[in-house]
Amino acid sequence: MGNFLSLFLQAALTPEVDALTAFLVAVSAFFTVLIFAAIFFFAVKYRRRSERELPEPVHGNLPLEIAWSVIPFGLTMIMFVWGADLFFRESRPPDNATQIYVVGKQWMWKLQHMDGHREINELHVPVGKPVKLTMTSEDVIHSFFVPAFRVKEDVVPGRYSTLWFTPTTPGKYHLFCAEYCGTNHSRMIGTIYVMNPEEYQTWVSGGAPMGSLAEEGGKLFESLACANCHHADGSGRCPTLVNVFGHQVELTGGNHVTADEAYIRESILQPNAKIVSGYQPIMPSFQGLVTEEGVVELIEYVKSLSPKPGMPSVTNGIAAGTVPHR
Amino acid sequence: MITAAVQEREHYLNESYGLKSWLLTKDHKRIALLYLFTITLFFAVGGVFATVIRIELITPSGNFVSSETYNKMFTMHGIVMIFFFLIPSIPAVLGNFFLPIMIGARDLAFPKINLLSWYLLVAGGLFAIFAMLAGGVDTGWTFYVPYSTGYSNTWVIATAIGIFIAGFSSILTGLNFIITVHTMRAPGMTWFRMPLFVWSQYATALIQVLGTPVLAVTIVLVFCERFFHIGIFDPALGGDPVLFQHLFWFYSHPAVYIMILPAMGVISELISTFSRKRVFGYEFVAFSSLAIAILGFLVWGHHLFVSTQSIYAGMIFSFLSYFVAIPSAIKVFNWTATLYKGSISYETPMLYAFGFIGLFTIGGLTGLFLACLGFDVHVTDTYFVVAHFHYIMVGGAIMGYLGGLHFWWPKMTGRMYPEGWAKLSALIIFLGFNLTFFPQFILGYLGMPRRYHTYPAEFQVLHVLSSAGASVLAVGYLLPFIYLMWSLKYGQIAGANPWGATGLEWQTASPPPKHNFEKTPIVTHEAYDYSAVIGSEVEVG
Amino acid sequence: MTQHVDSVKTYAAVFIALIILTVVTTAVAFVDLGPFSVVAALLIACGKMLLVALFFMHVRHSTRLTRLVLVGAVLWLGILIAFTLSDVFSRGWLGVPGR
Amino acid sequence: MADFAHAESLAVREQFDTAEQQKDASTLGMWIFLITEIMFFGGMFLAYTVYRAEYSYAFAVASSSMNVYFGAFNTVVLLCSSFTMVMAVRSAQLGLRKGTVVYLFLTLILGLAFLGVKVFEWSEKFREHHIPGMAGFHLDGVPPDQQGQAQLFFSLYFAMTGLHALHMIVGAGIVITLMYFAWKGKYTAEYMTPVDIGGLYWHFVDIIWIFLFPLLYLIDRHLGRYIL
Ligand code: HEA
Ligand code: HEA
Ligand code: HEC
Ligand code: CUA
Ligand SMILES: [Cu+2]
Repeated sequence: MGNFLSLFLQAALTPEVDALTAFLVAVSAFFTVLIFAAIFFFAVKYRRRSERELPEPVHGNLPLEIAWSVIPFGLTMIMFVWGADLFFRESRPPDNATQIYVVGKQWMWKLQHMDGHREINELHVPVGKPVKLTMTSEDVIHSFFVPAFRVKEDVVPGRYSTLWFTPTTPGKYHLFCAEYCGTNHSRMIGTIYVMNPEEYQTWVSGGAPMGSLAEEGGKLFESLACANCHHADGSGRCPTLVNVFGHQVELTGGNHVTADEAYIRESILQPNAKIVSGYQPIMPSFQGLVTEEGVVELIEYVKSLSPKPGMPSVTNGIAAGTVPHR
Repeated sequence: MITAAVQEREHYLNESYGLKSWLLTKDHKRIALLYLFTITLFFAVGGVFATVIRIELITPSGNFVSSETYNKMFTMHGIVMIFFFLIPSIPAVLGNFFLPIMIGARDLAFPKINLLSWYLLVAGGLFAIFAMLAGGVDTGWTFYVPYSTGYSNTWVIATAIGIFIAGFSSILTGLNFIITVHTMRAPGMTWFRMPLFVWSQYATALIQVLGTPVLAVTIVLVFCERFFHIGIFDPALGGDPVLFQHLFWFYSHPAVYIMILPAMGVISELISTFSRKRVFGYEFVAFSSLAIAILGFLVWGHHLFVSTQSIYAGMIFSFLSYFVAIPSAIKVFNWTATLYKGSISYETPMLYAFGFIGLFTIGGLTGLFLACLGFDVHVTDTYFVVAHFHYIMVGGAIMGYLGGLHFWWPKMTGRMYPEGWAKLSALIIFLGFNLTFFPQFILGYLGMPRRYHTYPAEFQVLHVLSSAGASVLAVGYLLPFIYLMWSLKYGQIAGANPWGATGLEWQTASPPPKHNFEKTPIVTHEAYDYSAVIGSEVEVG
Repeated sequence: MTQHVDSVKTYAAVFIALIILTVVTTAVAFVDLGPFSVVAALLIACGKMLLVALFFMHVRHSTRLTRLVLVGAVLWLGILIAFTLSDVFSRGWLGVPGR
Repeated sequence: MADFAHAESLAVREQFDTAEQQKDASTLGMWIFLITEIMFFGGMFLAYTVYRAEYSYAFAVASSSMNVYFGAFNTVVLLCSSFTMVMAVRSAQLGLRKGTVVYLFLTLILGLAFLGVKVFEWSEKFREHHIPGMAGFHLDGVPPDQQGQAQLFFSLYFAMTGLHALHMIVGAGIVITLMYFAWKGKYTAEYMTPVDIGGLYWHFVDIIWIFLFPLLYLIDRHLGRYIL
């Protein structure tokens, strides 16, 4: 059981999940013992002593019925509130989290750091810093699961999903794919390396094979000819992309959206889904022309054009109430 | 086969002979036996798949079968066990046989449709078996898109058709039961005189009728997408894979209550009979069945907590999941209270009932863990979930089924089963079961994902324990199979009411005549009135 | 056996109402009512459904049980749609993609 | 055994005591069956609702491309068939053999007419390349990156109308059977449950269409003015 002990206290939320577990186990143990004991006790005490025995019929007892409905219900409500609160925190990455992009495909994990480091089935992160993963899949549904951190989220084609954790202890941790994805599902595994800051620095300076994500994105922006239309000064028929990310965008029809990762992604792959007010829907779709990793780089490039990235917000592939109107 | 003493009386088994008299029968009792035969076969098939799974998982490196094979094994294990064994099990065998008798009817309302349901199950099963022999299917029993529609190159369509057809079998059984309970009750058999088994069958039937069609249409849509290559859930076109999950679980969560409610009904009968007491809080137990059936439809999203479902929807579904736990709790407490000051005897069915309560409690309580959002994120899609549902379905539902089978065996066959062997195998099953599945809770919490062919070495100890338990469990299941067959020929002849039970089924001969009763019974008192039975002669054994 | 035999006149009146509603709904579809065009279309469809069910399917004369069955069916369809939409429409409220 | 042989009516099967009980059982049975049908179509209505909410533009264009005249015509045809069906039931209630047969026949013809129009409409879709999954799929007025969403509309259109048509075909089979037995004089004013529940089924299939028509052909059609 090599890693058994190293399963505990590995990320900021780990002890919280474990505390909740302890509560759940305690409640369950109480009721299990109660019921086992009652059955055992009654079965022995009231065993049949003669074939003709006929016990008094009892019809029921309303106060009892109420008691054993209301007390368990109260307990479950504690479970609910506790669990929901924790879930909310599990769902909301802190604003200062380091961004990392994850692309799942049969059967490997591709991870991209902001500075251009790319890893496959491995992730190196420094201890103590919150990490936010923005994830998507190139084919079927996968699920990013790090048991030691108690986190998991499905990775779904056609949309972004989010996962975050703050590792608290340096070490090596399992990364599993937890959603069945075909033949080598059980081999779609990897390792998370949580490193001391110095170690991490050494690893980082080990050299990024390519430029940072934003730089790579800039190159793509040229090679895909985005730059032909989108001029920095907003001249021509296209909006400028400077100061777009994190800001409100007015759409044709009067709706507003906040430009977050999902919105930029949609703008590239389905440019006509939401049209910027005052412009014509002439932007071609780059679906099939750019990989998911390429999209990520473009997003980072667009982000880099907005010096102070605001809070990301709203929408997700098949998104909420923001239905386009015209 | 049948000795002279029994042969003198005409009953449903000897009233006509020959294959045709069985394959074309409209007698619900004979149809029940056809089902019994069929689902036993499917259980064995599903058990063989489980055996392969457990052998494979003894070692971490996946060296017994290939990944493709392993994936097909758990998929077909899940599909066979759920759609072709557990869903039909109690309703179609015990319900079919006893529901009409228990309400004093001569048959179900639509005997031909009843026979048709059996043929549909067989036809669906043949499709599924064809798919397995032709190469199997590897999508998991949940058929998640886009894997099932676009990526798997196994026999998805044939299997889906099989499940579709079996679904209609289930719908028709449910429909038949609902109508029968509404229109065929004997004079005096008011709703609140019905045995609790009938109540639970009725509740089950509601789920079958309301839920199964949604599964059917989901399968049709998957079929269209895969066969005609049109997109419905395909993300490349803008389709929503999570929509598929909603549709699938809208059926499949209530379906877990299709599997457990009938077992709960059986347990009510057993607990009452073997403690000779009216079920404590009869009305509460009866209504809790309906409550489970209804509330069970409001919680399906608890299977989607990490699926990218909105967290707000997740919270609603988590909240409602706790509501459905309360009626289950009510049942458990009332059964326990029934024992109080009873006259308890320990025949095999009662041992199964004890086993059921214990294991269902553990399985159900771990369901509460899973419904707890912050906790589920960690254990979803791990062995914790596997352990949860085996505790309920194997520890709960199958125990209920076996308990009921033993309980009614004398009525169905006219023969007693050998009590000693039966007790022994009940004990083996209980022990083997816990050894198999308890370690899986721990495995899951440690992070062992489900549907894994290979796994990190540190999980091996617990997996070996589990496999060891499974072999004990297999022996436990094999024994009843053998001694029940044996009893057909050598078992002691059973009287009309060997347990001193109160249901109408015990007032007619064993085995019952073709039309169940010599005369339509007139019901004058409520269910579980033991003074009527015990006061007079009790025929034991 | 109690049988209600409705008059031909009733049936004819219902039939004519149905045809009129069909014409109305088709016509309304060409008018720009904004979001209300959906509402109008569905309301008219529900009206037509009620006419068919109440008169042609004799729900008017049917037992309480039958009506319960019907209401139940509509309710269950409502559950299916409403709960699923509760997910679809609240995706993104948190502002974290995929949550 | 003797007291099970109820000579009350020839048509009472052995599991029932009275004809009344048998009629109740059959009618309730049909209603329950119709519930399952509602839930069956419900799954598709759900998919439609979700996608329409999400992709309202592509869906508006796609439903504007439907031929509303065929749709409306077919609606009227089905309503007529419902009327003839209810008249058939009424005739049966009154024990009018000929009336029953004639009205059933009219119902059948109308049903077949509906199917005929449907087949024509589908073949039109083929000509227009509005077939989802087909290589040349293209819907005018929808930008290239939303063609997929338009395909979703047509996938649902074909799934829904296809399954509806399948129900019509089953319905036609039922009507033919009823016609045959009515012709043979099997139904009387006392015993006409099969006609009754056959009618329920037919009307139900009509109701499904009553919803399909606005959903697939009408909603957002006014947008067509801006689009086409
Ligand atoms: C017969 C089958 C059956 C039954 C009855 C249940 C019953 C319950 N199930 Fe289970 N479940 C499954 C079969 C079943 N389940 C299956 C097959 C899966 C996995 C599917 C897959 O992904 O392949 C699953 C998965 C599953 C999940 C999803 C896990 C995941 O994938 O992440 C959840 C989450 O909420 C859940 C919850 C529950 C709850 C709350 C109940 C409740 O109904 C339980 C109620 C019972 C009790 C609570 C015990 C009795 C009460 C007492 C002893 C009194 C004390 C009570 C209190 C303190 C309240 N189940
Ligand atoms: C009713 C439902 C049911 C039943 C009874 C069982 C029974 C068993 N199950 Fe199963 N199981 C599921 C439903 C069920 N299971 C489902 C739904 C899944 C999820 C599938 C998925 O992920 O898609 C699953 C998955 C599943 C897994 C997880 C696989 C994975 O995720 O990788 C495992 C692993 O241990 C397992 C084990 C077992 C075992 C050991 C039994 C044992 O109880 C079986 C014991 C029985 C036998 C060993 C048969 C013995 C009898 C004979 C052999 C008779 C011989 C016959 C004749 C002589 C005629 N099951
Ligand atoms: C043919 C010209 C053209 C090309 C090439 C083009 N775009 Fe655009 N883009 C537009 C127009 C016009 C708009 C505004 C209308 C709209 O929203 O579709 C736009 C909008 C956008 C937006 C949303 C801007 C906002 O203010 O909300 C983003 C982001 C974007 N484009 C990114 C890209 C990227 C990245 C590329 C290259 C991969 C690219 N575009 C290529 C024409 C183009
Ligand atoms: Cu990727 Cu499982
Ligand atoms: Cu569930």
